[in-house]
Amino acid sequence: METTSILPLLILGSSFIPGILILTLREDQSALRSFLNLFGAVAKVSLVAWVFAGTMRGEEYAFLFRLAPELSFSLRVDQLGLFFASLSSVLWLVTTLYAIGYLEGGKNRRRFFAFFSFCVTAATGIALSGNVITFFIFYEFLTLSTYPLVVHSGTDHAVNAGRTYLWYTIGGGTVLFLGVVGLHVLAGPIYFGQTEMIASLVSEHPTQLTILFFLMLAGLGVKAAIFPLHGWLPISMVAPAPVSALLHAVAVVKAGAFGIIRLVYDVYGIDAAGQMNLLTPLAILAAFTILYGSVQALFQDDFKKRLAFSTVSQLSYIGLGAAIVGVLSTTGAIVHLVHQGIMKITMFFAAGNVAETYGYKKISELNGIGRRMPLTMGAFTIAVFGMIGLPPIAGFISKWYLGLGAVEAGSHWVVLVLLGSSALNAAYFLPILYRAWFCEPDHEAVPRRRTGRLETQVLLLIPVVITGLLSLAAGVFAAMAGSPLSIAREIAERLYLL
Amino acid sequence: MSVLIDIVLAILAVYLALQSLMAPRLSQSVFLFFAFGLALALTWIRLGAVDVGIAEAAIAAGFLGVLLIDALRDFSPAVSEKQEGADGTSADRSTKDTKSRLLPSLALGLGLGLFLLIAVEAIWHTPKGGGLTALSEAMLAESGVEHPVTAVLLNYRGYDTWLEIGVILMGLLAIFVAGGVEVYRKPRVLVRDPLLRQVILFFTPVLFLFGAFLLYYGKSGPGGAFQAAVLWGATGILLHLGGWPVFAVIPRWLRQLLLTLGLGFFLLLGFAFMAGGAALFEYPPAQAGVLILIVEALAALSIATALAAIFAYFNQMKDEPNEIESTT
Amino acid sequence: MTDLPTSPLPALLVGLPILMATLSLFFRTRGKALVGLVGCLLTAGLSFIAFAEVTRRGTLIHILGGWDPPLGILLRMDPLAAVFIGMTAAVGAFISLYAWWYFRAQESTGGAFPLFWPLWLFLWAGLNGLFLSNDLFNLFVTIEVIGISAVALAVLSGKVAALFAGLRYLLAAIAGSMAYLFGVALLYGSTGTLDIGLLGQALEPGPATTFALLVITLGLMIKTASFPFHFWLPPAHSSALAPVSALLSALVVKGTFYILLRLWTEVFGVSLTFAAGQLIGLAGAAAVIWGSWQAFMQTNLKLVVAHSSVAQLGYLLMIFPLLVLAPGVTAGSADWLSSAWTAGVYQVMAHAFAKSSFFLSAGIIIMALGHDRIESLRDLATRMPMTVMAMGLAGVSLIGLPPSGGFMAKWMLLKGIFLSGQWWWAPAVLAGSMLAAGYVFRILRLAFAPAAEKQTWRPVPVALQLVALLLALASFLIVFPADYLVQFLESSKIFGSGVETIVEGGGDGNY
Amino acid sequence: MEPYQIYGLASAVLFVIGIAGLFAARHFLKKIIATNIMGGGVFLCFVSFAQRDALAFADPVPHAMVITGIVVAVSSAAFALALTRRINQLTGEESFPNDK
Repeated sequence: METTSILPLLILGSSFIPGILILTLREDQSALRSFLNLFGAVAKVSLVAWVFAGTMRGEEYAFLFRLAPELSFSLRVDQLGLFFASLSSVLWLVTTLYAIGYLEGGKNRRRFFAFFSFCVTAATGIALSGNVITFFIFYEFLTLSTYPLVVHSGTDHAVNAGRTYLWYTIGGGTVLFLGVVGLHVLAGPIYFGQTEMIASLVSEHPTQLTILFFLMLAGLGVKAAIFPLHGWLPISMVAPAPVSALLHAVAVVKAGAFGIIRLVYDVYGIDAAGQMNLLTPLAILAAFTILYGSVQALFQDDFKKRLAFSTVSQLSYIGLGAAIVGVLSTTGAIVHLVHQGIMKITMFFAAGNVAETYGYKKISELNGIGRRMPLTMGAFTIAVFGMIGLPPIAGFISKWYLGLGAVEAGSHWVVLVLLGSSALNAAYFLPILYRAWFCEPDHEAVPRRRTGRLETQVLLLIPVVITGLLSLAAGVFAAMAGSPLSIAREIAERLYLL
Repeated sequence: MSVLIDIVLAILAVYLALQSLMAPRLSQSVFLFFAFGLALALTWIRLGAVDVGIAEAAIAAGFLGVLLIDALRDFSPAVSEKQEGADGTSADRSTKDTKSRLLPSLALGLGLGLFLLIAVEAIWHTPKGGGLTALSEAMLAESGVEHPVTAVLLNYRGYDTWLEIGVILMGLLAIFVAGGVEVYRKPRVLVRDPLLRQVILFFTPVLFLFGAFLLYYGKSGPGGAFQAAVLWGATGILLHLGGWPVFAVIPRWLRQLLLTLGLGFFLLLGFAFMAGGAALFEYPPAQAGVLILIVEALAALSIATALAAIFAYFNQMKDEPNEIESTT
Repeated sequence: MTDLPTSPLPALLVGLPILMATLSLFFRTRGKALVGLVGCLLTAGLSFIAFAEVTRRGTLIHILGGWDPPLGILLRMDPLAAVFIGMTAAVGAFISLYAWWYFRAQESTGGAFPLFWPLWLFLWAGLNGLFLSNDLFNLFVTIEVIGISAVALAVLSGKVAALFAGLRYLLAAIAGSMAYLFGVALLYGSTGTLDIGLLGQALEPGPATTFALLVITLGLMIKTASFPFHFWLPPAHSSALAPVSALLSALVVKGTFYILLRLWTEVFGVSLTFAAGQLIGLAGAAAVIWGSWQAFMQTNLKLVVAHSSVAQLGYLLMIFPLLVLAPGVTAGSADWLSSAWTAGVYQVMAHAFAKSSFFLSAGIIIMALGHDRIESLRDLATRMPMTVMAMGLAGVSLIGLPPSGGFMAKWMLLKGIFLSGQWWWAPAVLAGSMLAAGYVFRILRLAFAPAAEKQTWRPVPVALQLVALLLALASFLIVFPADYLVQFLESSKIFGSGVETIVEGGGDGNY
Repeated sequence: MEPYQIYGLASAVLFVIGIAGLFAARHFLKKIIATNIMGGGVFLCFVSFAQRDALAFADPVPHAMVITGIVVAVSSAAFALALTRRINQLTGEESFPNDK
């Protein structure tokens, strides 16, 4: 069908091979290690851009390897996948910079950066998977490659968090596995986008298909942190800030959310899913998670924990959008993949900067921090406004489209959920801004790191500024061609045309 | 009448087996097991399996019996099954034991009873497959020997026999491993009576010659490598007990050669004919008789060496592990 | 039978290792090891040549002594045997290299154990003989060769725990082979042949056949350490020396499984019943759950790994119910049998590579620390990243995560389970995966923790770590030729024509 | 009653006695004896079938197999005996310590 190309493989290799090479280096070869890492990251961004351009021209890239009868390893570039791949590769580049600065002088950096690379390999693999089985392979690979990162510090706290993380994700993976095998047996090998197969089975096996849908949804829901499967996310906060960024913005939760979009639109197809009434439960669950996460966030004093519950809440916008039938809401869901990513990564970078520079980990300690770290907190403020949904920042766009889509589909209650969530967002984020900008500092504080003339180390500062500006730009320039919104819109339209 | 003999023999074997497991004293157990072996040997002969009978009496009852009797030296003689429970504390444990063991033994008994019923039902209703009697007789002329059992052992199924010689050698190695070191020492149970030693010296060649006869006779009648090997092995054991510790005296290479000759020659001969395009262990019918006799002789030599070595090794096991008189 | 190509290779595969074992007896410590290692490498090379020959020419036979069955014995190297022999060669060669460095490193402290080499070569010959044999009684002799050499290897260290475990192992093994032989006696009595092919044609259902099926299955289950006969395995495998543990778990228990598989499909085809399949499957499911749970509860590394073997062998038993469909049930798709078969073969290979890697890694840790208590594994990831990587990869394969060989096995197993309509086995498979994740990460999580107390880490040759890592990698690499391998296996008689008889047997359902 | 039926019955009984002994007996030596009784039962089954299927002489194949079997069984038993003696030498135990 498509021309075989090794470009998708190269995109994976651009992070996988540096990861392997880093493992063979010595711990003290930090310059070479950083070079390999950055080289890989830049190469990945360039390759994705190249493929992006090619796809725009209408070219198709695919790679197929037959493992066993009816079991193929398939990479295929489509717009949705490329959208996610672009997000991961750009944010990986930024996060790599940040991580190099953050971990300077730390222990076991060889291991860290190797698995960091594997993690992104898994995320791009998920993005470029052409069929369910390949998706599953990378989905599990992601679990394994993040585990060493979560337990990186090696403290009892981290090790226990790692255990919780594993129980949730391996459990989810197992359930997903069951669903995938079941689907495979029922419908044969499923390639993304070929929804005719399922559609033809709906009348014959509605019960089995419904069971399998919810099995797979449960498996994906763990990583997407849908209530009640979200428990691992706040606990994994013990990981270093770049890892949190990776978990919350780039790879893990996104893999889950992306998987749900794939499941609904590219495996079952919106018609079949609607026919079997699969989407209403998903919508209700997602709406509940949005409110639940926000309420939980209200009560957290730990900075990163509040951000984590905020992630739980924000992420379910994607599930919600996917569950409402209509181009507009789907556009909102897809664009939120990117928007939530850049906003949330900004927040985690900011939280990391504060913690690394002054050692503040609690919100109650943040009085006056805005004056000491104006750039960091400035970026953070942009992200907060975006999360609340103020125009013209990225988050507004997502919510606007979700709301429009809901009204279009006649689900007016969703608008109420969105409004309630925005109010709650404001309720738990604005106090942080108030403390940061308007409260007097409690006491004198000296930066723990050598910062030079800047407010913090330069490698920590650049990423947060970039992602903050990106959050702004994604909203401001949303109407332009090539913006995330326009691409998301195009993808959504194609999904509905099929 | 003849059925009566069969019934009596069968009951005897079952009774001896049961008794050897239930006997209160360990030595009784061992001797009853020895008797059980002899009863089985009688059964084999009654069933027309003279070769099996000789093998059973010589190896299963004779050789294993000797090893068991030798092992008796290690264990406390007066221990009865009831008090056996590991150590001295068994007395107060026994009452508790009987209760806790009642249910499992009941289940075991029921299960085994059921198993026995199925087994008997199955054996009695086994269809008559006819066996391979006719076929092995028809091919006897090509096999190079006149005795069908020898033909099966060394020609039709020579591969099994070759592997089995390997098993014996491996058993010896395994015993070395179990015992800790591969060392031979002077025998512990020396025959001190000079007259007896002369008798042993006299009997050694007799046994050896009788073994050689059995070996040769195996070509046409009951006998053969294994039976000969036991006799030759017995000469080694007697010499050992008589104060001529063969294994402590002969050089190591010779010992290893004796041990591996049977297995090695058997295989190399096979390989040689394979090089000529034949299958492994395939002999040209014209020379088969002679070749089989040579293979048998060497195999018997190796097995005899292994048996004697096993006995010699067992005989010294109770000794101090450090006292080394002839290392490998 | 005789129209198949004849080749000397099958005979050489048994003869060569025994010749080298015999030769090695003439040498002392160093020489024994050298001759042994050369023998191992030669045998491995010969195995690969034979494997290639089978892929080229199809099933090879060798008629021993020139006597056709039923009077003589036939060696038959079909694709299934070729795969097992190839796997034995690959795992065996790696373990031999490991053993060479392992014993060299401990030579000065009296840990050379030169008898390892002849015994291992005998074991190898026994395994090859088993995979090749087409004769029921000859199979008995080969399992005895394997049994005695395996126990001797298990007690090689001479430690009291190993001796106790070895004696238990030996008694279980003798009982198992006697039960097997009882079945052989009945089969011979009712058909007058011992040849697997001829038996399959001649055997008719009846009490004798049913009883033979019962005792042969039970006997082989004892030797395969199947639940509830697994009691001997954990102590024996955990108390042996590292290379021996690897051999025992990777290869030895697979031998009897292989016979079971062959006999169920090629001999007992017509007399199998749905209930018999379900019973053996139940034992497998119980083994998976119980073994994994036990592994999870252990505090010593080698005991974890040994109990995990019980669980992993359980998966092998779970393919037997899939060979017999319930009365009146038609499979969802024609390839359910091929799925079940592939699951079995992949589980065997993945477990062989992963488990041997795990045991060899445990040996490395013991060499470095002097013991294998799990709570002492703190900081391991910094000290021995290669070994942690090996254990991690092997663990992933044991859990069955993609893209490992274990994943392929579980995928095929689940597929077979669904296609045959026996969905009730699925929870056991998944629970086993979860528990496996539990015990694997119980080991690995501490590896990342910083050292709590001062521990002395003795140096370990890098070669040992490399071998363990390569074996772990191999448990992933076996996935790539899967497509080819399935086609290769399907060309085997056992894979194709066995199907119909089994369907008939299941369809009758006269239990 | 045919002889093979009598001996067939005896062979099954011996086999069962052997299994029972293996479970019930505690002393190492008795366990070893029990395995050999099991073996005796199996061999008896073989030979009684050989006698049943006799023509001019009894079927030689089972006879040969039994001879092989006896030798193999004795090798295993001797090995087991060596293990028990070594265990006894090192620990003084005469049975498995965790046997109830």
